[in-house]
Amino acid sequence: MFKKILIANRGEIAVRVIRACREMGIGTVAVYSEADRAALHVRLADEAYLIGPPPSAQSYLKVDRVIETAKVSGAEAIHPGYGFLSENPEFALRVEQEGLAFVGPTSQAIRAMGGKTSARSLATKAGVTVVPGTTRDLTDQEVLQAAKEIGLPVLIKASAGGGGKGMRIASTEAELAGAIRAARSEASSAFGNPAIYVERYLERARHIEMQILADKAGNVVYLGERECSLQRRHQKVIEESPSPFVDADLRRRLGKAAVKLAKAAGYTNAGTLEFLVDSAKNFYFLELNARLQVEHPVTEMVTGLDLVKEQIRIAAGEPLSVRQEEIELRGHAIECRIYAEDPFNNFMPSPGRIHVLRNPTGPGIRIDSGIYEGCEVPIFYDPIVAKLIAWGQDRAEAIGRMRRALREYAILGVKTSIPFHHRILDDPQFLKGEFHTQFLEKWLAEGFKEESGSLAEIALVAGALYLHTKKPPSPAPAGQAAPAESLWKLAARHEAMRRR
Amino acid sequence: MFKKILIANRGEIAVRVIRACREMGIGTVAVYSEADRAALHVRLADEAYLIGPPPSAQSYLKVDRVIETAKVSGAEAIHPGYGFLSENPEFALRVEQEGLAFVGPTSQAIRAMGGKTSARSLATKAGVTVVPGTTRDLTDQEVLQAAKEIGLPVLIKASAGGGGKGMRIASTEAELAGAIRAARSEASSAFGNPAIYVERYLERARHIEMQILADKAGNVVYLGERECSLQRRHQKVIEESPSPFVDADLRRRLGKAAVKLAKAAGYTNAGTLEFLVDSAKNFYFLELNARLQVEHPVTEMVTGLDLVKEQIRIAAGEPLSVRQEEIELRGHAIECRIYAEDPFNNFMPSPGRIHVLRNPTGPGIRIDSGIYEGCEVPIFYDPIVAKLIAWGQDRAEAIGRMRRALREYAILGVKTSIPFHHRILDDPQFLKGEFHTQFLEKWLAEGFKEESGSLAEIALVAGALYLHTKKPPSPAPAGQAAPAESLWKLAARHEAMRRR
Amino acid sequence: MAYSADFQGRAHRVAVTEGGLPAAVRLDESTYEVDFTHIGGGLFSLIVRGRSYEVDVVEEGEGALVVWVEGEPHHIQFEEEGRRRRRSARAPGQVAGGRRTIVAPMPGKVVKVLVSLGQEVSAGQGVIVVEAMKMENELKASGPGVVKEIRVQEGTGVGGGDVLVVIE
Amino acid sequence: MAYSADFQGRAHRVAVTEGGLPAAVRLDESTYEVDFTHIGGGLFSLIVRGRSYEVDVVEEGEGALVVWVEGEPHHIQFEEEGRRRRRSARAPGQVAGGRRTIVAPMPGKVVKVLVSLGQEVSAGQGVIVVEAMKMENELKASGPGVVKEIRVQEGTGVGGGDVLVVIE
Repeated sequence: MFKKILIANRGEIAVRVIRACREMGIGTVAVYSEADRAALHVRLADEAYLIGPPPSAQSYLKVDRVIETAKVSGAEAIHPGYGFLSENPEFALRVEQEGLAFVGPTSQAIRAMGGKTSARSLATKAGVTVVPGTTRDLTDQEVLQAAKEIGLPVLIKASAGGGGKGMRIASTEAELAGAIRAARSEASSAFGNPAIYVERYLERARHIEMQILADKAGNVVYLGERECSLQRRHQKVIEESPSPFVDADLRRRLGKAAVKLAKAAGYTNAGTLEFLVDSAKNFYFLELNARLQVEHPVTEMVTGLDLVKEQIRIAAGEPLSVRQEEIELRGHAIECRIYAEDPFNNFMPSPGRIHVLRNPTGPGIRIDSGIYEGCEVPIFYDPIVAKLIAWGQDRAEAIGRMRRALREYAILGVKTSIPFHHRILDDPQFLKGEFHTQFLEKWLAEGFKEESGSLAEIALVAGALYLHTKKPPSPAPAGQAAPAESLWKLAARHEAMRRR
Repeated sequence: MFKKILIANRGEIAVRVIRACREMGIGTVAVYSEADRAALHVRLADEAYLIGPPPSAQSYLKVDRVIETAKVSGAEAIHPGYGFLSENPEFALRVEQEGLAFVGPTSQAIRAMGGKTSARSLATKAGVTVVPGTTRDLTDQEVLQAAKEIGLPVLIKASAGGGGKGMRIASTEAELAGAIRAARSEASSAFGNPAIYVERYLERARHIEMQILADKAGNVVYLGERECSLQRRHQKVIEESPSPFVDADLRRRLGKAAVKLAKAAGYTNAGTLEFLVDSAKNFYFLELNARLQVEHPVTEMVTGLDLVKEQIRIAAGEPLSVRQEEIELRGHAIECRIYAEDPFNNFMPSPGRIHVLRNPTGPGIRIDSGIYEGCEVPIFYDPIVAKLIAWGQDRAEAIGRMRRALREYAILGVKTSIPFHHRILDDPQFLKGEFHTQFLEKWLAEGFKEESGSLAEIALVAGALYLHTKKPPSPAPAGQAAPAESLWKLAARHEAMRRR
Repeated sequence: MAYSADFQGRAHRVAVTEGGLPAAVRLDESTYEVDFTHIGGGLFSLIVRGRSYEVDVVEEGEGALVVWVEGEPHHIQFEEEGRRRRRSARAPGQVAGGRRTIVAPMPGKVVKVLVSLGQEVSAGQGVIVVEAMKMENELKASGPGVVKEIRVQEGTGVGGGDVLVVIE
Repeated sequence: MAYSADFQGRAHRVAVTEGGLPAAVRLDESTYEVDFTHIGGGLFSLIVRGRSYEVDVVEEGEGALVVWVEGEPHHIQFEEEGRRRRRSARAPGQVAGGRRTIVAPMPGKVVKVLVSLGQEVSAGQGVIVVEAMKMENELKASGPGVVKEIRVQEGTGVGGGDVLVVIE
């Protein structure tokens, strides 16, 4: 087993990997940008090295600096986390060439799964259904032709695309020409590549993904699905496992398809296959994420496995620790992603200093977090600051615990999505488990405002008392006192009264 | 189901019960003494009522005030937690008489199990082996006689005893007379009752207990054992489930005995039967704890059940949610009790204000805690301030996670047992799972000192830098600056440098 | 001490009639007896008629408080009674003597300026794109007008609250 | 700035030769280059030769620090060099000119006084019992002597550090 691993990432996922290493007795090497000197992953790691200025392009994305740091520190392996260099085949290749272990699939597997069209054709060859559409780049003429064959509505997608960019829906023939133009121009500006292809657009479908583990001996197992239909701007908001929509038969079919495709791709380590599932429980392969997913904890909570440790063992050449028949899902797990953004102001990013942080604790609650009270959330990186995960014997208990925990959770100083989660967890459709990928957008279209309800009186009363205590408390002698100070005086007076 | 429950307790267990109620949608009523106005359980409850001055005898033990508060607030049930009124049959009786539900066994069951000798005779009748000894109070002559029959060494115990008081070991006949005198005098001074009885003293035995649940329909299930041999002054320090010493056969035998005895006693709700187990895996019943145990979380982690919710459902007359064959233990859980006491100074209690609190989070970690940063740990109550629980797929992973979490855990302002736990978790005997009830005492006899090891250099360097930054940083202009302030200046300067 | 408090466009009168413990607060027509204690920072524990509340108070400007109760934020503008009315902190894009300002809602970097000096813009038209945390955010004009000032260029780093563009 | 530092009875010399960043500290014969930043309160993050450490510093008296590194406490008494030596905070029961004091190690209540004025006591003999957190703690004489003062009675509440009994 490795003696030391470098974690080429930051934030909650770097902390997550550091913890797994420490629990395995493996030394940890953190890398950090100038904006992250005081970041949690730097505080917790055994070693930490500065690799550049704040912008990712000059630090966390610098292949040479990362590899050089691994060699200097004597790390034997590199864990890329998610994002940044995690799905960059050139990086994986460099790591391999330098004689280090990459905690993830081979560079070939990453490349094979990287291009959307290449992944689609690989899936088709493996006999896994993909969303009806084309598997190569098309001319405008071919797009029009293909659209007719596939049937409207269609989705025109950038071949090099990602994150919802270079995507256009066309519901009528008339819309096709415009959609093609728009998609091409957005694609070329965003990815410097105007190549596009066409897919049938599935309405009211669910986004369901299957977690797999594959060792270097060719053993592949699936660990059950994750329900990821609750999205905003193609960004996942709440995930759960199992999916309230998936029965044992569908789970087995999804699992078998995932394993088949992974084997066809010669895939190793942890991976996730994303599917669209329609109301008739037909499923269509979308793409394979060749890395650890943000939402991996819900799978860990129901399977009992530690996916990061499994990743590391696989990278070290060990066989899988479990056989398929040994994997059983216990209970239900839900994850709420905590973004530093303002749900009351069109989800504007909200970087800044976190003045107050109170983490919920207690039964069934897990927090994977990259923040602490007093820390700075930089403007340079992803807005995910933490993940709140709740486990229960069934979905109802998991939801009950999540609501309880959300209420205990306080993050002040930056705006977060916590109030947004409060509302979703009260939504009757959510409670019934009846939703699809467009659900949140529709739901948000109705607008998201502050409650004006029963707590307003308390807020008004508390606000007045707060301001009042900032004044020299009458009848006490006058003279300006600093807020905090007089608050403490007040507390002290109260103390005195209580002691009587 | 109840609409509202009063929690007649404080600290971490009150918080634990409040959380269970909230997750079930049940309203919560906290009671508090004048020392606890700002306590966490008061902050988290839906309602809170002052019931008296700081000393327990004038607040948390005041039967009338508690019941009166339940009626005023409209609570339908009372959860006693552990300690305080939890095993007081008069209190349970009053609750019953007032038409409220007591979340625990009936007053008769509590009374039947209260007296040590009565519990022993009940067990004997039920055919459950007890530690060889007598089941009634004895004269000095009878003690001498009994000792001969039982065989030395013997333990002379106060019938009304508890907490290790009124207990004497006699290893030789010569020691008997003195041991009897000592036990009687200590018993009468401590409990106002000189009655004593004799038990065989089992050396190098393990303290293993079995958790049971019993509904009002007479269904009783056992939820597996807890290993509680690691004790200091008869106070549990670390508990785990399952026990590294217990195999499936012993578990089944312990479980059947526990169920048999519970049924014989007409016991309902959650309960724990304590056994001594010798190296030959013979077990002897000690006592039944007619309440929730401090260490219940380790059982929750491996069974997936929420014991407090089960308690509440049982009290509401619902049948058990599980049958015996449905109960399976998954993985391994360990609990470290965090006491406010100084391990470096003979475990002196250490009340006071908690200036710094950093809770560990992440996979497999649970904290049940009654404290927060800035809170006061009063001198009036039990020194348990929190419990750190770690779950893993096996004992090794659970230990790895516990060590990882202990290292992240920081409580400053009061002394705690955290450093003590660090050492135990490094002990080779502990890692092998080879220990017994005298293990810690022997271990401590060797003395417990601060490390003088490799970290000392860093401590010396850091201390000097800390003091240095309190001075006007040369060559900067002179003039005394408050520590905090200049520290922030320093931080700011550093910030500036990093931004470059 | 009495205040007029503006919450979601409705005006309330709040008067602290007793500052000791328990405190007495009159809100519009009803009176509240409040047992409260300071937990730390802006956090208070209130007990009102037996109900326990955790309340976090954050000051965003003079008299402008965000009061968090049970996880729900309440933006309230307090005015001490008798004092001359102050205008509450201006919201981005709010009209002030015919001027509309496009204000950066958060620190970030200007990636695109979509308008030019003197250009006519209509309500809702995209004016400037600011990037933060890997997300591009298009700031729109709250109403029609003519671009009078462009205070930043593409690539400029901006702070939260900075005025980027002025429209008249 | 240079200090003499007493840790577990051994004296060390620690000198901060460069206070900026990275800082330079000379400890006895070796020099450490330290990149450090203040996280908050008494918490610092240190990076020394690539190793990252979390360090909590708690002041217990002038120059008397408890330095926590990776969960392990280190009690260190610092003296600024050149300054007149101060006697470090006296430990309970320590001899001072023949006087032994029995000091309350924590706040609590006196439940029993086991000795009387003028009584002779031997080393290790129980002198007084103080209760806190439901536990009785018997405080013992650190050496032989005669009870000169008993400053408390049974039932008295005491604070941590209070002198309860004086033995000569």
